[in-house]
Amino acid sequence: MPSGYIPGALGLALFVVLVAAAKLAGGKVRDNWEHGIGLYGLGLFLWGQYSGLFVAPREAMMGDVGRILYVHVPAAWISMMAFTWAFAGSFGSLMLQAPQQLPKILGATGAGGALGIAAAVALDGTPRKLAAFFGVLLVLAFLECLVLYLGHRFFGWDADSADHFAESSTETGIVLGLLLLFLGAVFAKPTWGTYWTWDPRLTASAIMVLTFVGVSLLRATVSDPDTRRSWVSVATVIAYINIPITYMAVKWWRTMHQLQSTPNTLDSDMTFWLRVNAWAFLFLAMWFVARGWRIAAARAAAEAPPPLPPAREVAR
Amino acid sequence: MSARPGVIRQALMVAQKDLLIEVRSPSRVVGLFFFALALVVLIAFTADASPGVLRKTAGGALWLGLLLASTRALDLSYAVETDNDALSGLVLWPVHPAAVFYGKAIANTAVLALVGTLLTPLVVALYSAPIPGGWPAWGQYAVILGLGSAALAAPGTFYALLTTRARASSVMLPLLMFPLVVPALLSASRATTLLMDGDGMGEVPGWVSLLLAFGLLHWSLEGLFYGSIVEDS
Amino acid sequence: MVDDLSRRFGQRWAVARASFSLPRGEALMLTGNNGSGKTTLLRCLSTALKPHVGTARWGGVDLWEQRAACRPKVSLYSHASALYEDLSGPENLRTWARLGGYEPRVEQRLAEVGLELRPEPVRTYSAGMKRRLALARALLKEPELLLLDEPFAALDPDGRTLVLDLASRRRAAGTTLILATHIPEEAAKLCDRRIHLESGQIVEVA
Amino acid sequence: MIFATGGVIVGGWNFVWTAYGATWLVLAGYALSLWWRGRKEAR
Repeated sequence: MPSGYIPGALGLALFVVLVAAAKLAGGKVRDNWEHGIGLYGLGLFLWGQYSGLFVAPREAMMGDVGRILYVHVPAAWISMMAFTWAFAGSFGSLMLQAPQQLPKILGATGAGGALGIAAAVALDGTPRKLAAFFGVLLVLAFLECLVLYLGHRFFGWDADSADHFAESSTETGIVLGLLLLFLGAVFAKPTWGTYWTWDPRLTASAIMVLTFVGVSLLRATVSDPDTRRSWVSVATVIAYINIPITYMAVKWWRTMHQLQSTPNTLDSDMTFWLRVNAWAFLFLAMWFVARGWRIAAARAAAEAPPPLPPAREVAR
Repeated sequence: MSARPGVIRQALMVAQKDLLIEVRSPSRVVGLFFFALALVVLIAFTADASPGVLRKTAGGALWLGLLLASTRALDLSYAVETDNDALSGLVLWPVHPAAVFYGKAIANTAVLALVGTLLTPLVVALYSAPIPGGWPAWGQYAVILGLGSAALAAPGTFYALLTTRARASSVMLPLLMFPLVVPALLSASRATTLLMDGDGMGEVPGWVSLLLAFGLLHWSLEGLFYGSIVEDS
Repeated sequence: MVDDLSRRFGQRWAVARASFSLPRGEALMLTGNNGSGKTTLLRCLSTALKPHVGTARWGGVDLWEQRAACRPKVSLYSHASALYEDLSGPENLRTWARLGGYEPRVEQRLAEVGLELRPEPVRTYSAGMKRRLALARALLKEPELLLLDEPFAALDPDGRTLVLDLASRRRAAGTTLILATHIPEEAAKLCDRRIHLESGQIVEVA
Repeated sequence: MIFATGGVIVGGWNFVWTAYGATWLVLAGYALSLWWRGRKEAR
């Protein structure tokens, strides 16, 4: 079996080419480039689904039921990925409220991240873990700010467009998340004999989806666009940061009740088909998010404020 | 003219003001207490009435009652501010937004802890769930009660402002807040149940530290973001 | 001082292209019908609202951008009294004074607006008494810029004289006043200039 | 249609088809909804 990363690498290369083409060519290409990545994702999806059903080997313990993994696991990964995008968009929206600050923040996070990583290399024990944790966090913040800065410079991103990205990502995450919960139930019935297992991952996912449903309802409630943007950004950031602690709590709660967990010993063929399907979900999700982004932007343009009325003669 | 007080002193003053209001209209805390009590009693009806099972549900019932009572408490805490738009008055005075947040969160913590304290003997009696282990166990219980109230109060104070400002229906607050406070609810109720039902494996400290981590995360995050919600944008 | 200031609510520009300047220590009267933008303009000046276009400056600094520094210098007295209904009048004043770091001097301040030291909660006060108490609260601040939004509403003739009296005393002490009202006759004695607003725009400066 | 023999699950294709069918339905439905909303906004 070839490496499961090849279809992904090809797709990501295609993505870069398409974005560059959209930037350079403009016009029709600029407004429709994402269909390329969507079609590639659809191709991978057809291939991966057919293979998952008929080509991939039977799982050792679960038999054919194990084939559900090829839709269940990608749905889990990519819904999580979509919520990560939502977080990145909302964080970006908060950052882009003052884009002139970005170079300064880039310097600070870059230097801090480098310092943290250096400290992690030099130190030992708990200090090393702490330094590594904060170092990686700062490096991630640096990368995010770099992307924001480039997007702001070359693609005209602002707080609003970042928020539109967060909006469509949240929506995609919720759709995939709800699918994931349904698939979890379908998977649980034959393997564990019940439709719902309080498996930590499944439980945490359910809570995560609920949290983001709340956030998107908040978006629907607030009518003023500026207020909506800043509130939803903040709510998304909080919802996302809360995920790890929810997962920890649920996991802890469950391990005390001893429950079987998902088998993770897959042979290499299965890993390959799992990856193909995961890439397919990823590229399809990219198409969803890109389309949703355009729709949100178009709607925002429609509700844009009217121009200022002309100045009036002032009597003195 | 004396100097303008700093953020911490302003926060304490806001908390003091909120608590003074609670003292002036005690019917509100009493109402909250009976609301929570009704829930605790109703949960007992829906659970299996055998003492062993009841004891295992006691912690969950207590914290569920407190969580639901907290939504009422939070609505009331902002009703006071919105009656005459005192909240804008605070921001323009100017009281630092973080001071408004921490002040109100402290006051809400105190109200929840008080309701929890009043509820405790009744839960112990109704669920036949005494806390064995003497004073050390009661000390742990007090810590759990305090930390749990604080863990509910911070996201509550934050999201109640959102829903008040959005003039959203009262359904919005639970929708936003409940999924978020799952870790706090889980750890507080597990720790309480373990205290009542016996902690063979010594798990209580673990749950308490999780509660503490949750509290720290939310008290810092939401204090940071409160300004961007309370100010016009 | 105010340059091209505009603020919208939803799809409507509540204030559009408002520009004027006011020397320190002078008093300005805003007139106009309901919905002409007086309140919005005052709320922008009080830094409660962020202008969507244009700027308002006070003493050379942008009011919104430097709002933390400007807020102690600006006070807004409006129908939103910012009083806590469950607390008594003295308790309200004491709370607000402490929060701002001002001398409470509660008895004196209450006397200034014609109220007595009473222990009842504010919710038992009449509308006029609440207005008087709110005025006492707004004056706690000793601001450089005092914004009065409909200061005569719900007040008896005595109360109106009181407002005028207090305002003119402030003015004599160097405070700049901006006053929005439907009753220009009352305020005319106090004000040097008048700006008339019509559907959010300044149409007359006198 | 599930037989567990020696801990190994045999059969269960109905669950597999349910899972795959649900996935296709949801993804296709969401794609359609995006396409539809996109057209509505374009107008």
